[in-house]
Amino acid sequence: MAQKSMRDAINDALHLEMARDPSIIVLGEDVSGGAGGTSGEREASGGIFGVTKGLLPKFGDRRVIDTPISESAIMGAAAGAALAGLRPVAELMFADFVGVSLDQIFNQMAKFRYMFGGKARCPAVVRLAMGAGMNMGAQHSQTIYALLTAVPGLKVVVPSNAYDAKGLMITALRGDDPVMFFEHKALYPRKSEVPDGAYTIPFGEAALVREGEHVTVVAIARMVPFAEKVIDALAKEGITCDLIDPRTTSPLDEDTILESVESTGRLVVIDESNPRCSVASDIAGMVAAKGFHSLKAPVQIITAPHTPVPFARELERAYVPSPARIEAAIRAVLKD
Amino acid sequence: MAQKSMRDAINDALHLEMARDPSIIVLGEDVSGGAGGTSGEREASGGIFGVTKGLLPKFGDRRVIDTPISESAIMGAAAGAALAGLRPVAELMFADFVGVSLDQIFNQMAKFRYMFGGKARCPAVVRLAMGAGMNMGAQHSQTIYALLTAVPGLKVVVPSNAYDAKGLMITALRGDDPVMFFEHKALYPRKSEVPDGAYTIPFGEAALVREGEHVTVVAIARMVPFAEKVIDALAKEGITCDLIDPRTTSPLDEDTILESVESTGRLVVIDESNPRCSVASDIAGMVAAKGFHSLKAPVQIITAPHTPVPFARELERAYVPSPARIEAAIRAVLKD
Amino acid sequence: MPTGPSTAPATAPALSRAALLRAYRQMKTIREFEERLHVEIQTGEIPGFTHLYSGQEAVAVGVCELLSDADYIVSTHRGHGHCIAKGCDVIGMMKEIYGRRDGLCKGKGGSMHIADFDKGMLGANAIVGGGPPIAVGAAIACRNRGDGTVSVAFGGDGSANQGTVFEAMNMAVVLQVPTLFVFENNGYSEHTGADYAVGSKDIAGRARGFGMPAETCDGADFFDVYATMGRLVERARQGGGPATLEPRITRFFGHFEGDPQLYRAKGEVQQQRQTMDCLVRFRDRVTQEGWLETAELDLIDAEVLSLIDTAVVAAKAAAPPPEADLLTDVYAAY
Amino acid sequence: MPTGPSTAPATAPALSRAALLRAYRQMKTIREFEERLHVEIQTGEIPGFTHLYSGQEAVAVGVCELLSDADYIVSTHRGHGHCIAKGCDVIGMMKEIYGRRDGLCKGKGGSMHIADFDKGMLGANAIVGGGPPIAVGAAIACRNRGDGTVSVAFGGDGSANQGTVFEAMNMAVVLQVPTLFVFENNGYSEHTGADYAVGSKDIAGRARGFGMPAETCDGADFFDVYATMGRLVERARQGGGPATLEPRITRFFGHFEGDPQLYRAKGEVQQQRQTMDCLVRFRDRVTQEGWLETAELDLIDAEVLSLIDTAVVAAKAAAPPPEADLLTDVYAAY
Ligand SMILES: Cc1ncc(C[n+]2csc(CCOP(=O)(O)OP(=O)(O)O)c2C)c(N)n1
Ligand SMILES: Cc1ncc(C[n+]2csc(CCOP(=O)(O)OP(=O)(O)O)c2C)c(N)n1
Ligand SMILES: [Mg+2]
Ligand SMILES: [Mg+2]
Repeated sequence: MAQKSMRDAINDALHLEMARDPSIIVLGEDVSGGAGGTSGEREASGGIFGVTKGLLPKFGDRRVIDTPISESAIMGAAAGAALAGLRPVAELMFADFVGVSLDQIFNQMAKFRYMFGGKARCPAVVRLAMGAGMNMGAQHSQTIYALLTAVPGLKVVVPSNAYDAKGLMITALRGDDPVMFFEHKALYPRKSEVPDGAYTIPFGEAALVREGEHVTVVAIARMVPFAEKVIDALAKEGITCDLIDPRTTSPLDEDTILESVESTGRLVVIDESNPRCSVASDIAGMVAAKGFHSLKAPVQIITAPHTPVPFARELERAYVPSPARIEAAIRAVLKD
Repeated sequence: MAQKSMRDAINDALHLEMARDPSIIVLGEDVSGGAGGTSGEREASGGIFGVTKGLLPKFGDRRVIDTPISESAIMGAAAGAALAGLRPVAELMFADFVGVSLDQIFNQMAKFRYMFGGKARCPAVVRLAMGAGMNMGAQHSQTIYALLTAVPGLKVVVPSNAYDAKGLMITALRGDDPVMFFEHKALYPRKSEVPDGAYTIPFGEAALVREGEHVTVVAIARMVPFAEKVIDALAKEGITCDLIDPRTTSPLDEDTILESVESTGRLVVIDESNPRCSVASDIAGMVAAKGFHSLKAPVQIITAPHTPVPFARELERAYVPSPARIEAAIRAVLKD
Repeated sequence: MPTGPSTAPATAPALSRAALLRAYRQMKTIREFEERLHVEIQTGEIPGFTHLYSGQEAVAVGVCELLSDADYIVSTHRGHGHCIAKGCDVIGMMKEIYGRRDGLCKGKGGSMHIADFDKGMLGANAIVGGGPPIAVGAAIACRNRGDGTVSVAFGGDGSANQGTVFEAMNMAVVLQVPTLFVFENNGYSEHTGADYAVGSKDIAGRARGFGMPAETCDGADFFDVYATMGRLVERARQGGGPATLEPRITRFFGHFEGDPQLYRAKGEVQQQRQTMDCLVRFRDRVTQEGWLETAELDLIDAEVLSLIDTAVVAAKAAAPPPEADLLTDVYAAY
Repeated sequence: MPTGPSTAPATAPALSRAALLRAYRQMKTIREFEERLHVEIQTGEIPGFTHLYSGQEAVAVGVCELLSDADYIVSTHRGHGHCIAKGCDVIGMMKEIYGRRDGLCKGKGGSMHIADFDKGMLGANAIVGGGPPIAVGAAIACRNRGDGTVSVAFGGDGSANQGTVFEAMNMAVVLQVPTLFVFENNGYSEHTGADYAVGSKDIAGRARGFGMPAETCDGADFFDVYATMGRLVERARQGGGPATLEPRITRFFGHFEGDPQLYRAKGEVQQQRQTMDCLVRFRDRVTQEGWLETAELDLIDAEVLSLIDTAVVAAKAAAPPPEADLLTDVYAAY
């Protein structure tokens, strides 16, 4: 077992599964890169974030397909290839580009199985890089898994670490439903222990990252390491928390959340998204409906504000939920 | 004052405001219709739902613009025309077509003002027909205002009756922010008293449709008449409810909801959307955070199931929240 | 035994007597399916809204007779003709359109969402321009299998203005995958004329601008469609890459059932029913050439009418889906 | 006093001495702005990621010198050149790129989101293909005002494959509005060659397929850009409708700062810096023709260098936005 970054862990999953299953193809802009270039270099890119590195040399250009800048056609080609028996992994690059490709995701892939009376299988995996933290501005920094969590027929994965990312990707590649695989850009370099071989992590099973007595903290993606830090510090004061990482927002492991709230009575939800109709408010609403009698205090919902992502370092830092805000929320939920 | 359908009330608003403000233009597929046809009829359509009828003869084809089937270009043209000083009303026809045009809505219109440091004004109004009830199938029946309510920078309007629709449309046409104006297809023929002249209804002010003591019911668009029916029937048993119609989901009138819950202690939210990350769960979550101490019972959230909209009459009927389900929820929230 | 029209170019498969009979039966089946729906819709028993394909039969059949079950098609909101031509079960289709449990898609899809994966029919599509990107994906599968199969994207003149379609065309050229784009130019998208909405007034020319061969043909002439498309399909099967066909055609009904068609000149349809009826033209041709007898065509007519009748009777009698079906065929219900 | 290059066709406005001096100053300003950013970015002080325009200056300036503040442009992720050419304040831009409070967009936009509505600069755009539909909308406003103004959509070769762009092109033709599409073909979209990603290998030809005139030009030659675009702009001002220009050009840096450019042949850029430098070519031309003196160009060089220096110093010294700005310029904060 070795320390691997989340970037390398996902790359690992793709290598292992592509070797195992010849029906897997990878497509997107610059997933290999260099096509039509003057250097003749066969792999000039390996993905803008380096996640698809090494795939082209190993699996060739029939399975690792560079495309024009045509996200609707990329998503649509993934949908169609999946219907025709392949298992495409389509890279959307930035999650923000869902704007130019949503139809093929939400009206097509998501609905085929139901709309066609259960006869269609559409095992497409869409990879989307999300999140603020790199000052990429309003159109390259969004956290919009809520938008796709809302869509019946899609499974939505939001890994917070390398180990989970690899196992969840392998699960995605072996399933029969379309999967939206969100990768937080700021987590790409984050390392954890990752086994060399293949393993799967089931969808809809949250990870209990910390166990505690006083508060249930639910955090997603980059908010998990933020919450870990805060919770570990608070533990020294004797304040202990359950930290739940849902890992998939659809299906959502409601049971783990409800059980924890039953024992703590207090809930803090942390989500980098904008507040309205977010997964954070979704979880808060779910607990208000299904776990109300366990609750002893108002739910604390910590999200970004209802604004686009600003560019300047100082503003973006204020935009992303900070460990300080998380700490304040945990303390507040204990006061009530 | 006359009885008018919601369709005619919106048409009324467009007629009045276009006469008042020469910068208003209307564009979309078949908003007039007949261009390039063999009959020479100048207005062969007036909008697929008849909402833009009579505008072309009155205001001419520079202001009432038929377009090709190019929703991204329609939304983008609205965005650009708005930046350049016009006030476009762009018809998307079915809300489901947000899939082929989302970028111009959520990355462009919505973000201009903030992203450009407050210098941009983008007063575009987008009209979207939504909702199930006509057996139009999975791609023509969705209720997806949550998707746009989630987006900072957009205002989202969800009228439940003709009177509100007219006043809210006039407000939209006089504002400076982009507005997503959702029109429920099943409400188009629904009539109410509508004054002849222009009037405005402010955004972010809910309507208290019924006043009562025992339960707060929040319902949206077509769910409002459903809830009215149930509530009026329950009143005969002595069960009385506040019925709140938010009218705009963004901005949302949180105060009216919180005040009502403060007095009733019980909340039922009714929303035709799919459940996850819906406006229903958003409101439930908001109350769990800001009105927790008022709540005496678990929030009841009534939505469509987490499935695409099915075609067959029997299935679609089971899909849409019914008066029977609403009644059961009100009774249930009183039991706890 | 005649081997079919001698004008068919060498690259298009020659038509046997059996093939001619089948082509006629398919076109007739579509026509009667649609004409009957036109009548049945008035009863209010059929849910939703329906776009009829009457008038365009020679396109669907001329194209699909060149395909096998291993080839793919994607279709549109006006998809009944494509479904029948690709071999979908007519009774299953009728039941689907009536929203019945044993319809082709369990009554969950309806008129605009009929699919049959066993027949390579990847689905009708209610999103204009939704199909072509999907067809490119299916063509990637064809190319990777290397078995000479192809994928066909049907679309209308209106769909030819949708960005997704342009992207699909360019991508098919870039990847050199066997996608055939068929733009059935019936002159209208909803209530708007094609010459208005297609800026260049020339869909095939625009397709050529994307770097692929493109041809127009007479969409009311089965033989023209079959021969022209035959060349393009053959080329694609042999690795020649994508191509476009623009059949010029008309629709005999409104955009959807209930459309008052104010945009069409008075008498336009009646006139076109006389001059552009693919069934009449097919009959005239095959009998004049002596390939088929009137009597055998009449027999097909009778059989088709009876099949459609059976389908309607079966659909009316069929059970609706049980409420429990609402929550099946999707991975999770909250 | 020379009146400018005699080769300029009658339809392109003739260039006065002052105009030539201004054009040179604009190109030089862009060049030095970008070359300096290339250096400053290494310090890590500039947030985000930045796409430099060096090498393409003659396009932005050749186009924008034909426009007034009442004309509109929309730009791209590689927008600094377009902004400067359209008259945006250089110091305000630099501050924006540094994320400062008194940057052109209060530090909220950054390199990819610079706009200046007083100058008709409707915004850079980080969505490839985001701009052209917006330019069509602005052109509707131009048409409706009837004042002969136009709107220009800048884009790259890569953007020419985006569906939104095709839709915009068709719609501009249908509505006959004065939108000019400028596809700066610098040979690459990120790490992919234009000849691979543009299936037809011919952007102008594809634009013609949409039913509008389209021309290519030498993007390193200010005079070619100016004259060719001049004809198209004039035509649009007179109600002739949309048109496309495809300048062939190169970029002197990587796709974004930090790009190792493995896709480019060794020495490609050095070679192009020698043969395709629009500043060198402009200088050579105007001095050989005797329109301008070397000394006056040298003076401009010095002034520009000092301006850029001032801009960088000012940007470094400027205050960041206060945290309170996070919640302004949006209608509601929950
Ligand atoms: C994305 C999208 N936009 C608009 C519509 C509404 N609509 C349905 S069919 C149609 C016209 C299609 O015209 P064409 O492609 O020529 O096909 P035809 O109806 O003539 O067969 C329109 C605009 C839609 N279903 N999807
Ligand atoms: C919709 C969208 N897809 C992909 C990207 C990522 N991206 C940014 S620039 C770029 C290449 C653009 O190439 P081109 O249009 O030729 O412009 P150039 O960079 O050469 O100026 C890509 C793919 C994006 N920003 N937006
Ligand atoms: Mg048509
Ligand atoms: Mg380029």
